[in-house]
Amino acid sequence: MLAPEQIRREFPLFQHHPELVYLDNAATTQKPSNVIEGIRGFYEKDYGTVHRGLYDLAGSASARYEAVRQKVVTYVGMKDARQVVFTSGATAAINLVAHSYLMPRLKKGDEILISALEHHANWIPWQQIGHKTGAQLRIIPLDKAGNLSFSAFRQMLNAQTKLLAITHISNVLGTINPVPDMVELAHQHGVPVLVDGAQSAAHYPIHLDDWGVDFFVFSAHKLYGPTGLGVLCAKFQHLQEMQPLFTGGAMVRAVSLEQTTFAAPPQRFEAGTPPIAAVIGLGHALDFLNGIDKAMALAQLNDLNQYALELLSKINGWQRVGQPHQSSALFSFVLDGIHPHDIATFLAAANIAVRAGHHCAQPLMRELDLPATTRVSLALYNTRQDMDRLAEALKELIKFWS
Amino acid sequence: MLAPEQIRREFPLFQHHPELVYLDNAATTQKPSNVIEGIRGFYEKDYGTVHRGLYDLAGSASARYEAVRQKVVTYVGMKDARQVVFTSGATAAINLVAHSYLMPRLKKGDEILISALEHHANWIPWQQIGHKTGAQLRIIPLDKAGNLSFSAFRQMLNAQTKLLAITHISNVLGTINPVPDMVELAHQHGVPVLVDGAQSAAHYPIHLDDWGVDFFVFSAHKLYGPTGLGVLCAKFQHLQEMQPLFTGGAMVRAVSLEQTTFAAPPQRFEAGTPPIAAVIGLGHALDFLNGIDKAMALAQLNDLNQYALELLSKINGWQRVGQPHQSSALFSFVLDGIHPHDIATFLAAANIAVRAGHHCAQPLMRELDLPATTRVSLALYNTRQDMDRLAEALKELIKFWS
Amino acid sequence: MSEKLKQLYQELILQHHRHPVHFEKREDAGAVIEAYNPICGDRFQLYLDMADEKIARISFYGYGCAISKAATSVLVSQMDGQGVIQAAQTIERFLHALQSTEENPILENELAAFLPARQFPERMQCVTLSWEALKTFLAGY
Amino acid sequence: MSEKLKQLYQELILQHHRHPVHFEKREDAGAVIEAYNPICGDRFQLYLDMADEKIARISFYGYGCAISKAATSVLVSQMDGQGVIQAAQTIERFLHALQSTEENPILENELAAFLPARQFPERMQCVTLSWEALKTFLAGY
Ligand SMILES: Cc1ncc(COP(=O)(O)O)c(C=O)c1O
Ligand SMILES: Cc1ncc(COP(=O)(O)O)c(C=O)c1O
Repeated sequence: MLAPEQIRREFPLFQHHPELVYLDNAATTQKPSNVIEGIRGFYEKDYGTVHRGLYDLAGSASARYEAVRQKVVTYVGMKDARQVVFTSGATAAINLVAHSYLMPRLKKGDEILISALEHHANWIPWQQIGHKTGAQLRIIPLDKAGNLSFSAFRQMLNAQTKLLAITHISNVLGTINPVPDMVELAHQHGVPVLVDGAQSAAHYPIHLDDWGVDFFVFSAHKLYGPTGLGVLCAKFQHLQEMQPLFTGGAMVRAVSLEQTTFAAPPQRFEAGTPPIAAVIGLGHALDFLNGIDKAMALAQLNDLNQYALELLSKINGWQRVGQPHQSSALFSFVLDGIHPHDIATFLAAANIAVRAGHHCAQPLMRELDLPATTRVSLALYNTRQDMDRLAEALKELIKFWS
Repeated sequence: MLAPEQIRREFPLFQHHPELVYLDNAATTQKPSNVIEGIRGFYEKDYGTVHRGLYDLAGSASARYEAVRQKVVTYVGMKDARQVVFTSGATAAINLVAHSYLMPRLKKGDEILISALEHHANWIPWQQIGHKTGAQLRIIPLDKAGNLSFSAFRQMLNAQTKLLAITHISNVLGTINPVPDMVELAHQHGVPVLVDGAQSAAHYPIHLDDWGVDFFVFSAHKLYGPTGLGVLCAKFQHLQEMQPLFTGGAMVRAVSLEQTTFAAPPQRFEAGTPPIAAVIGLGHALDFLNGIDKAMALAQLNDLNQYALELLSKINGWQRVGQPHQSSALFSFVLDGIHPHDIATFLAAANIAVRAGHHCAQPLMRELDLPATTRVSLALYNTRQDMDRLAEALKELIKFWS
Repeated sequence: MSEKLKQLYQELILQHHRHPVHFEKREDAGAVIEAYNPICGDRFQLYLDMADEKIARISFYGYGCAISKAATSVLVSQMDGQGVIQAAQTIERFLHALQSTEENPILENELAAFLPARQFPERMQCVTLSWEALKTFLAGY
Repeated sequence: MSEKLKQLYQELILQHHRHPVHFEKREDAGAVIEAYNPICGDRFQLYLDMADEKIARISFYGYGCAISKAATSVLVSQMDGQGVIQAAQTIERFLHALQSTEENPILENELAAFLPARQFPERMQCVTLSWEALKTFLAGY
């Protein structure tokens, strides 16, 4: 297994910013050079459109594009490449499921079950289709430590529940939800499950077929890949039953004045020219991840997270927000009497990038009764030195502030 | 003004494929090195997320991102950067207008006016919202030569007409529609106008404010820019009246269990992490275009197109499809007794990339009573030599075939 | 003209394209199968009479490129009079050979003529269009 | 700690942050203005009594970072007792100075203390939050 210092060397950004401590990986990760060079090489040597060309560039671009679909299927533990739909982001993928799968199935009195941990992307779309159909959003509550209450979850499942939409990992507290157990219980009640994998897809083992997950979404840019691309993985049967949300070129069988017959999934959901270069880039990001021993990488990340927590908890006035049983390498904290924005600005001046704010999870922040937190989220290129720098900077800040 | 041979040198693809004659520019254009290097440089040196970070990378990424919005506004002849919404493509932009602007305004018996020239992207979305609301799609017919019938257009405008959605330039026949006149007439009837600028944005003067266009869409990848990015330019008032289609992070003011208050346009329509690198790339593509004298470039393109038409019309059995009064540097043709796919395969073997098929315009093909055509579409890097190669290859094909 | 291309458009294929076998519309056919490729617009109708577990009569009509037309013509000429099982086997053998990377899989001459299409992945669907349609029909028969 | 940062968090600002002026909720205020930044969650209420075209009384309450709190505190201390027109002019002058690139635009000391925020574009909205809210209110008054 590579040490973080070696992995860091594969990321050109750190050559240009050698002093940077980048701890906003839950927002977006930096890109390894194989991804950046892969995109460049594609534009320089191989660029063409997909699906519709009889010349070599178009043919080979199509083949590369479809090969990435295959890579994704393997990566998430599914079997059939037709189960993978490329979208413009995790947010778009959730919206697609909300509009095309769930909305036509909803009626007044139905319930959509989500959790108090959800990111706005996995909250607002359900709320909005609820408004349109009269269905109600129900929220699985948290315990003090930031874990979902499994017993509440069990009680909330009922005959009106039409979908469980749950994040795999909280982007604020780091909580890892017990997805396989939740899917099992939901399925016992005949409830399909959407899992928001935005925070898990990069470093956690994903076994969608084994778990029986109905829908899984993630974003390439949080997985060392390019911006502008998300992925929806779904049971094929669901995709077959869904009508497209966006219509246009490349997703039809036949078009007449009155009628359009749509192509089979996944093409049906990829209207227009797709983000071809981003898909190619995602392929390279998966190569990068597949080149790493994931179990060891995860152990390393967890170690580093533990190291940081121990270091920081020694600082007077420092407090972690939540204390989930299972946590990813991501945590929020508060400092007595210092606003997260002031913390972030101080850290930024020390060349340490963290996130301060509500992290697109206003309902959770209200639940925690905090207007904002400061968040630290790790990636494979973070080092112990990064954590030492963070701790030192926080101490200096407290000294200045008091 | 640069000669095409010089412009060609700015496109790395032609260094790797010096013999390639690329004539599928209406599908997608190749990328100049400033775009490719701009994207690479962004990922290597400046990558960060937008809108939500207090550290330098996020701050400067946001500033760059917003600066491109400003560049677009200037490019299309509008004034206010808030009128520019980034989407995942021209197709997505049209769908957004269909769902968020028009659908809530439609009732049974209303009419949506489009033309027989439209690409599926500017056909199916209107048809689909028609199905949902009981509104009817009405089609402005063509004359034999492939021009829209202005008199039919005039007659079809009526009190039921709720939108005119019209392509600026046909991606099959090259027809340039008289957009300013059509907007004027439509507005006299109180009908707002969407213009599909996918084929015009790269090379044609665009003066949206002067023309009074309500909505204008285009794709970055047909404008020497990256894939995965489209633009919607609209009157601000329309945007203000529109509800978002996709919801999620970065587009809200406040979220509670029951309610979400959305941010002002354009943020309201940019849910989730946007295609940041593609937006940066579009900025470079606009720099590339702004570095060229557009009037001269267009004259050169038209010259080259004329040269090709004269050359090809001398070939026995060659026939252009349509003969529009005003035409862009794009044409379709047929060859007696040889199917467009066989033509395209022959040309591909001679390293000439053209498009064969229905060009995502099945209704138009039915109107023309042709199952398919072969299409040639030019860009700034095409040369007279390219046209000579095309003519020679077609002659050779005919010789072989007969 | 490249060798690769000459292989694709070899004489046998051009012959079938110019003079397709059983190229006729039939109003009274027992079954009509549509082979349609929405991506390119090629569209053929296959007209069949089935009798005694056999393809008693088959013809076709429609529009497509030289490759798809020739492939349909060869299909029709091969299938005429064949038993359902035998027909399905021939189709399977052909589709399988097209997917193999073997240089010279054993095939009737008329079928082998399409092997060079393996060098043109974008044209493969032209070759298989009508074959796949008939395969689906026979599987449901 | 960098000079730039020391400029931003200068003593005057930290003082206002720690001991804000007129920091009190008022149930009986003539007008309550909300200054809310959805991006960061900072939220202040400004409580006003208007009389004779004047801001007769003003106080504030709420939650925000040191910069936004200090900026609101300075706003309140500057506005107390001012005429509507004069108040609007002060706000305009302040917002204008924040946008200018002039090194030392003429400003009261308390206002000038925020000029270093120009080096922190992401924090600019913290400075202007309450000022913009009051500006909007006065414009509609
Ligand atoms: C006229 C026209 N409109 C719309 C589109 C759709 O553009 P995109 O596929 O980039 O969304 C195209 C491109 O194929 C086009 O030519
Ligand atoms: C848990 C979670 N879900 C969804 C998203 C949305 O991802 P994107 O902005 O890439 O669409 C994010 C990222 O911010 C996230 O952390």
